[in-house]
Amino acid sequence: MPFIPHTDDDIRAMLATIGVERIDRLFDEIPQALRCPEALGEIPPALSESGIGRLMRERARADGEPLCFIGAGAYDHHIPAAVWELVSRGEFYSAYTPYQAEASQGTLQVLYEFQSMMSALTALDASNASLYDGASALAEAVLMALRANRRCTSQRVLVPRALHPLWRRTLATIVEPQGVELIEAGFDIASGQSSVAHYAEAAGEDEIAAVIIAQPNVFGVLEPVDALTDWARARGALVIGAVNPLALALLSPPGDWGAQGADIACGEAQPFGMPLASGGPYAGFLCCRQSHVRQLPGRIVGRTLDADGRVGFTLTLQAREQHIRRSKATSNICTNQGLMVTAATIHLALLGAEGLERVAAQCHANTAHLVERLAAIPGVEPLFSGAVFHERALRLPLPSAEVLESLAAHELLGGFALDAHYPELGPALLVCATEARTEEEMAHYADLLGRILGARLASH
Amino acid sequence: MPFIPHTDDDIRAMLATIGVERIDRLFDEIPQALRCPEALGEIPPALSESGIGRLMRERARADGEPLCFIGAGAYDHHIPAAVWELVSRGEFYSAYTPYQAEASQGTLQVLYEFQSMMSALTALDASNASLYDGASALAEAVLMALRANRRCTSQRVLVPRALHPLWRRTLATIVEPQGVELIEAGFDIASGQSSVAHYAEAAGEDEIAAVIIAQPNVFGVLEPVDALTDWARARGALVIGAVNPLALALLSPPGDWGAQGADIACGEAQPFGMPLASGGPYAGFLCCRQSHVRQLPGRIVGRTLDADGRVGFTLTLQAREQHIRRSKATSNICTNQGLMVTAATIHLALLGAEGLERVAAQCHANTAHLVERLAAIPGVEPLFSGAVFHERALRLPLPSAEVLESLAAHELLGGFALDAHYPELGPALLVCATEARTEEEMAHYADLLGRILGARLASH
Amino acid sequence: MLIHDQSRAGRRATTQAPLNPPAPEGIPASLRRRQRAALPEVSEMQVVRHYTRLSQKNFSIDTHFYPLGSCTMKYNPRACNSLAMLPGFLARHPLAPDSHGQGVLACLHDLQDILKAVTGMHAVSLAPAAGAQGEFAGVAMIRAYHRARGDVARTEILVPDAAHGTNPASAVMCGFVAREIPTGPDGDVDLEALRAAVGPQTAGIMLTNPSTLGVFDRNIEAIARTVHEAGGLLYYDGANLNAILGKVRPGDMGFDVIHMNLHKTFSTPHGGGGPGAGPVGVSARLEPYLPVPLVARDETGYRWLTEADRPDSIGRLSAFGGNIGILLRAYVYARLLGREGMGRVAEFATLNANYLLARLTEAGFEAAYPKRRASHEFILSLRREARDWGVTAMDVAKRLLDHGYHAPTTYFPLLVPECLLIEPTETESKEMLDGFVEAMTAIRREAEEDPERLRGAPWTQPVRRLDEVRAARHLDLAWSAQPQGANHGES
Amino acid sequence: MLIHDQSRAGRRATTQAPLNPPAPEGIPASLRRRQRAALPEVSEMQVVRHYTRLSQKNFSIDTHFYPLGSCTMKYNPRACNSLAMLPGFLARHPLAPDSHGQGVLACLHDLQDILKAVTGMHAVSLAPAAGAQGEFAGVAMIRAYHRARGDVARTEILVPDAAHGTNPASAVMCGFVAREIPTGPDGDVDLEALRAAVGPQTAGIMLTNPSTLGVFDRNIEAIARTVHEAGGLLYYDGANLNAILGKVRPGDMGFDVIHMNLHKTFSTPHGGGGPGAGPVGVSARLEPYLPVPLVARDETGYRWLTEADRPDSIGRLSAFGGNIGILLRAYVYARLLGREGMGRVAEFATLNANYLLARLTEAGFEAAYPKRRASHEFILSLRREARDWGVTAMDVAKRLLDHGYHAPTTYFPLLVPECLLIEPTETESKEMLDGFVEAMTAIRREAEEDPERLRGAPWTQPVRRLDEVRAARHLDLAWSAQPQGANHGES
Ligand SMILES: Cc1ncc(COP(=O)(O)O)c(C=O)c1O
Ligand SMILES: Cc1ncc(COP(=O)(O)O)c(C=O)c1O
Repeated sequence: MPFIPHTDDDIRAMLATIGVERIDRLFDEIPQALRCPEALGEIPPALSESGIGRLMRERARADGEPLCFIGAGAYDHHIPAAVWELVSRGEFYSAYTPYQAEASQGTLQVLYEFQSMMSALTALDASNASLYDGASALAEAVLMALRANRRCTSQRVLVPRALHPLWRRTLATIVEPQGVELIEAGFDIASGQSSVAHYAEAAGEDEIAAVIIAQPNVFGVLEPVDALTDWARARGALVIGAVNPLALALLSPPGDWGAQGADIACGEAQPFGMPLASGGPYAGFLCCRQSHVRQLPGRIVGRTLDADGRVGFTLTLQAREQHIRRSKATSNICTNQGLMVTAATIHLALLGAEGLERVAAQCHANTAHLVERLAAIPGVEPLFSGAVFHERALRLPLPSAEVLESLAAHELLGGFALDAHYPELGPALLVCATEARTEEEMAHYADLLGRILGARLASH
Repeated sequence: MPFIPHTDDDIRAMLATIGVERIDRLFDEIPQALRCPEALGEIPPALSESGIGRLMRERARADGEPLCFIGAGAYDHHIPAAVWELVSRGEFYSAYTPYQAEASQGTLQVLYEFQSMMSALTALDASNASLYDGASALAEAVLMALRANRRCTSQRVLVPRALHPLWRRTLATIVEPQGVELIEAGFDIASGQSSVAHYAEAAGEDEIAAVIIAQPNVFGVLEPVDALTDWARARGALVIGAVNPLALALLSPPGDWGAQGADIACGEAQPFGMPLASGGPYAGFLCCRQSHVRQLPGRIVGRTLDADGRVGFTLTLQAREQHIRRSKATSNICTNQGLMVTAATIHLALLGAEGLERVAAQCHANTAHLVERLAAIPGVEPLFSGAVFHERALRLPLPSAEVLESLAAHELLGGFALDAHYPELGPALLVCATEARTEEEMAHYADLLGRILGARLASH
Repeated sequence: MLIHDQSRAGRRATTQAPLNPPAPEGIPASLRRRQRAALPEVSEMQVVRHYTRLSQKNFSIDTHFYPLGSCTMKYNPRACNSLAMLPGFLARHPLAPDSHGQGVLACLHDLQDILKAVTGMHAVSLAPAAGAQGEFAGVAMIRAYHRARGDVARTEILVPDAAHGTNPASAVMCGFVAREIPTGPDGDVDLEALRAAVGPQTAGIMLTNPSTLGVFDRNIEAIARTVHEAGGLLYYDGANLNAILGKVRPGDMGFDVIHMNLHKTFSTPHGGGGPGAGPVGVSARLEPYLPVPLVARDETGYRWLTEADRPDSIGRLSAFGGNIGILLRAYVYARLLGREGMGRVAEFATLNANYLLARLTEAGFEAAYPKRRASHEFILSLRREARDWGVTAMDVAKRLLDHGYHAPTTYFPLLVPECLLIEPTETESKEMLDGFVEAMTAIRREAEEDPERLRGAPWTQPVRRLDEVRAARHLDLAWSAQPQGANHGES
Repeated sequence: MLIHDQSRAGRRATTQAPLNPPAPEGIPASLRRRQRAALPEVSEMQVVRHYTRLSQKNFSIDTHFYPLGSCTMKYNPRACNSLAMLPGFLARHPLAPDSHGQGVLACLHDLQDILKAVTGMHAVSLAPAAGAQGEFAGVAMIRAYHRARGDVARTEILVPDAAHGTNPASAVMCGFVAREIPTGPDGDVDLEALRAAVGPQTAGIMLTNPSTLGVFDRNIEAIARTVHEAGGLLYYDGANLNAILGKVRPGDMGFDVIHMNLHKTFSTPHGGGGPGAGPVGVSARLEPYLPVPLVARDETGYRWLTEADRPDSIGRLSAFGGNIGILLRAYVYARLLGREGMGRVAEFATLNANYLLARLTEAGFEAAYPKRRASHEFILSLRREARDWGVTAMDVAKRLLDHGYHAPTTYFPLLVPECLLIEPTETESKEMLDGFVEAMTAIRREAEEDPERLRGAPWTQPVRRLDEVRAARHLDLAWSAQPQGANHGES
């Protein structure tokens, strides 16, 4: 019996103690009519570990090892070997939520360190211990902002159209049932940037509760965060920065935006030690100023003292959470992404601010280099003039889906098809070359794309 | 500076404490004439972890993933996932030899458990904590037997020709400098078995100090261990069993051979949780009766008590070892294969005797099945009539090197070319299908071999 | 000591970043960061040592018995981890085309089928990242269903008072009012109260069965009838599915929607708080509303279905497909158990729970529902010990740590005073349970003879009992570069 | 508790073996095992818990400062482990053709080249599985060289008394007599004694430089000349190569043969005792005798050279190619260090050693060779503490464990009384060294004030001081099914 340690003697002795003859009798409170008629025939019979290993290896191989130039919210960065060797330790991997603080100081201290690191990166006072992913963290940020902006009676939130389309969809799913109104602010088709004018136009005259600023936006373009922040604050709105945390190694952090800084920062921590893994598990982060901390959803760890005056760590402000406050909680979140945050913490400890800077700078340089090479191909050119971090949109002479398919047939993933989400742009491709891409790989991409476009255009 | 934590401030402070101005001054006792003229220019510049990762992944891929039917001393068995997740824990992986017993109870207890398991499997009283590999363990077994057989003045040792040829070479390298005389005993060309007659013929009238019995022998054939043991003991020789430890799940253990049992058992522990890994690291094991324990080379762990009467573990009988006895030690061995033995111990704990039996039985069945399929190909037939464990020799219609090369071109490793080592056998191939081979894989082998031989023979 | 406290200016784990990146000149100075973030500057070995040693300060299922009721701390097979971490799976970009994901999609599709089979539901979406997100999705589907029928007056979700806190919180996140239904004296839902509560405003009920009281609600058919007749739908909180796996199926009990905590029943790791996975299953009438993405199969292979294929979907719950890595672990686990193994989970989880209940009752502890079978878990109330000796459930919990056992869940469900919710799971041996009974017995004796010892517990952990009030009053949520003196961030 | 003590008849980790193997009918009954081996019968979770918790009872470099002289306990980069464990490397059968091993062979060939470069030797074989096997191979080559020249009267190998025990033991394994050479008062080899000892019977000398006394022998050129002039060869025990990496090369010092402990200088893990790797390097005249296999490169790629290619080889030291997995780890480490990093190893190992020596001397400890530079390690003698306060080097060593530091090497080399051989390595930080000095200072104070506390140490480990005499007298080397009572296997 896989994973069940009972011997026949054990079973006999245990049944005798309980006072029943057969295990099946223990289910006698379940109405007979409801009982499963037979074994679950649709489920295949058990495999040995060796058998499932063979199957999984085959399937992992089936996914191939294409060369990846897609970014768009998930990035192929180097992950130090130490990260997952440590994260996989049973004591981290198989521990529960640290409800018994004294027996969970390892996990709790890691979370406190994570909070500290995210606070430092965003230049905000407090961080929670993770949410599901970046997109759902943004939704929680919006709900939080609505609660925190007590002076404001509206439920209107400005969302830049240049925010990742999948994030906008997630946001809508999660916040609209509570009546939140999401208002789209456009972007400049030449620069790819949002501007105060776009935000102002979208806002109109009505009261605005919160404003989202994406830095960088989905086109990789850097937004005028200071101006946007100042404008939003002047309008009485709370400012939510949706940021790539790696970019913060180089870019002004939300806490420093404009004259007073943003109120809330959120984003996807995947660039910090999390493998691409088809999209998850990743981890959403959420940081805020001290004044909003009681509206922060999710678990929070605090430093305190024990009965002997020694420093220790514990979950705190639990009265915000569902297990205490139930229907009045700041969120329904319970299980979060603890293990991924452990990875992020170790990743950040290994790299430090200077290491992150080097990674970010190399990403920036690689993408610039890639774009230069690709733009040398006839018919390919940068779509926007705005400065970027490590992604850039390109105009193509053919629909991007078609181009991507041809590239994929050569085991190269060429980028994210923007035209599917922004038809107004025409054939547009978002490319990304992280620090993990080499000169040869970029040259290979340019070479392949040149040949494919040449052949396609000739045959058109 | 990779792996060096010193800051500039640290360096300054440390040099001041020492009282020198530059680090280089610390090397001033080295004659100037000998100092390296410049940096080691032949060595490539440093890579980042990401850079070396890329290189190693490329190279690992270059080795391919051929389908493996080679055995011949290294076997492709399933390794439970738990084994290396545990073995890789830093506390096992990065610990030193347990010289400070109190701070090494983890390692010491693992070694004691390993000794216990190997004793149980071989049915002998004692085991050491590993030697380098099976072949060198056999050499140590021979040297040990010569020391232990005090009544005997000869240095003559009988070695079956049916013992693995690479083991025989290793044995010769290690024992011949000390004047040991290795005498080859033949085998029956029909059954593939050694017999008392072969041993007796090789021995002649002279005194024999020790006798090696391989179970199974290199042809996979099972030897008449009882008769050989009884004969050797009657001749005053010590009996050394060179055994595949997995086979002992099914086969009579050395301690039970003949009327009195063998004196020493040795072999390769690779089948217990060690990946093929191009040949190492593996682990040699060496077990013996209690009476020979003071001649046993290598580390040995004993159970004892601490100052409070609690049970604990420590290295023992260290007076046998080089760090105490120096030139009079039982061997020069110091560093052994501790981590591999940790893997073996966990592997054995997971499988238990019944699990090993199931693995061994499936290997036996798979090889029988494979041989049946291959022997259905015209020109292919079993070479020997003797019963086998999980390897069998086949006669081929073409030189095996040629056949193997054709198979390898189809990403299939067909077996071990016996004819290279036993020209007397004609074209002969040793095949092995462990429990990890599937029905489809065996069918594929038969199909491929049939096609290759068909084509080759047609063109000859 | 925090990793920050080991920081020294200029120290680096050099090999971890590109060695000589060019300066990022394309980025305007006005957008550049002015001051480096105060992250630790440490060596690689310091990091390895620090987190290795921190890990050793945790209890975990790999080191300790962890009878945490409702949380299902059972053995997490290591194969689930190593096979989900195969390089081919880890390297796949979420936006890679389906052509380059047939392996992972095959696993997810198989998993959808397995979950349908064990729950008796019509269709499954794997998108929710955890139980609570599954609840959100489930209630959102109930909302979408009623809306699609123009039935917009249904503003209430009924929730028994024994329910997990996520249930009412999820209902509220979906824009409903959560209305509490009391529990009867024997642990089943109070049917009369339920009948009185249902009405045209009832959108549905969220039910856990077996409930978090550790009993199977015997009136489940009546409950289902009552709610359905009032036009409401039934939501099954499947956190406790392990109790009934292969024995009875929520679909057969009449539930319209269910979420499953794969990090419980399907033994994926808890990771110190997550990640989990909370797939949702639905009856046929709710299928159009399932959250995307879903995995479909046709002649050409497997593919993701998105909003474009599913116009009525409640939408997307995260940017990509949810916690895929966790789903892969659950899939491996399900295949290792196989058809035969599913039912055994329920059988031995239930055997262990009833055995432990019998022995602890024998040892003098009071069962909250002594006349009931335990499901996979059960509740003790320590109100007598509290009254007679002045020790609390918390004291007993902390003292258990000293005995090398993780504490059961305390003070949940809220309706039983001084309660311990105990779930041994099927993977623990009889010897382990016996050891736990011995520890509980010793602690009970100590409660009488030396209650101070309990009130001061734990004594053997890295820290003594922590001051939670102080933690909340003097918030210290992040290290800061300014030394804060002995009082660590009094605010 | 042993894993055996958790065994219960019939318990299984079922998934780990084939589920339904056919009976092995082809095997004659007479050869079959009659009674199952008494291996433990346990569940998978029991195994995971048992070995996880056992691991926690170890000191290790990942958890503790481990200044074990001559053993070089420095940080083992985790990338070396994960990259050596790539599936393509692990799955390769040792007898697979070279065509299916170009990846691993390329790494090994590169490593041969790197080791040639750092040692200044002419050729390298990676075959030896550890230092001692490298010594065996080296001395066997010396033997083969003399024999090939018909010079068979050379029966002695000279070994300084400070040498590691493996040196004389290896000489004897090769059929030589090991003759000891004394050390002079300043730690260098006694040149007069050496001159007196060499002669026509001298096959060679085995030398460690810097020696295990932690000093670089300043007379190395004279030693080389003396031995060479007598017709002997020079063997370099490269266990301490880290001390001189990139600073001076054994080949340039005149050595004919060298072994290297990759598990020291090249930071492969010690694994609780092994595996290691002990490649040998030789001058041109010894090249023909190198142990096989070796990796060669030609137009068609990389290939293994075996006895067939190398008829004069001393032969094969193990069945296959040695500890390949360890060689791969060393290779990764070497590439991470690169050209620039090699010299830094020696520099910072030496800086740390001299700093620690300076501070400990300041703290009142006696250096064995106070007038010498420390190399990467150094020796303290506690003879004054032993004389004045009756505490031994062993007591200090055990007490250090209580302070959270692994003990230095004790009682080696044998010629310094009550010695501690201390090697901090380059990967430890100044703070860590300062912490160690503090602990040593506290212990020294305690030695004076409360020597009993030292003699009873350790106090905080899983066990108190173990009775080694009892272990040797009442041998208990294996668990046995027969219960042995409280005295555990008195014999
Ligand atoms: C009964 C019950 N329902 C719901 C949940 C919420 O699940 P999750 O923590 O995965 O969000 C839990 C888990 O804690 C639970 O025990
Ligand atoms: C100086 C010296 N020589 C030789 C050896 C032997 O090396 P190994 O343990 O790898 O056999 C050692 C290692 O302990 C050593 O320190």
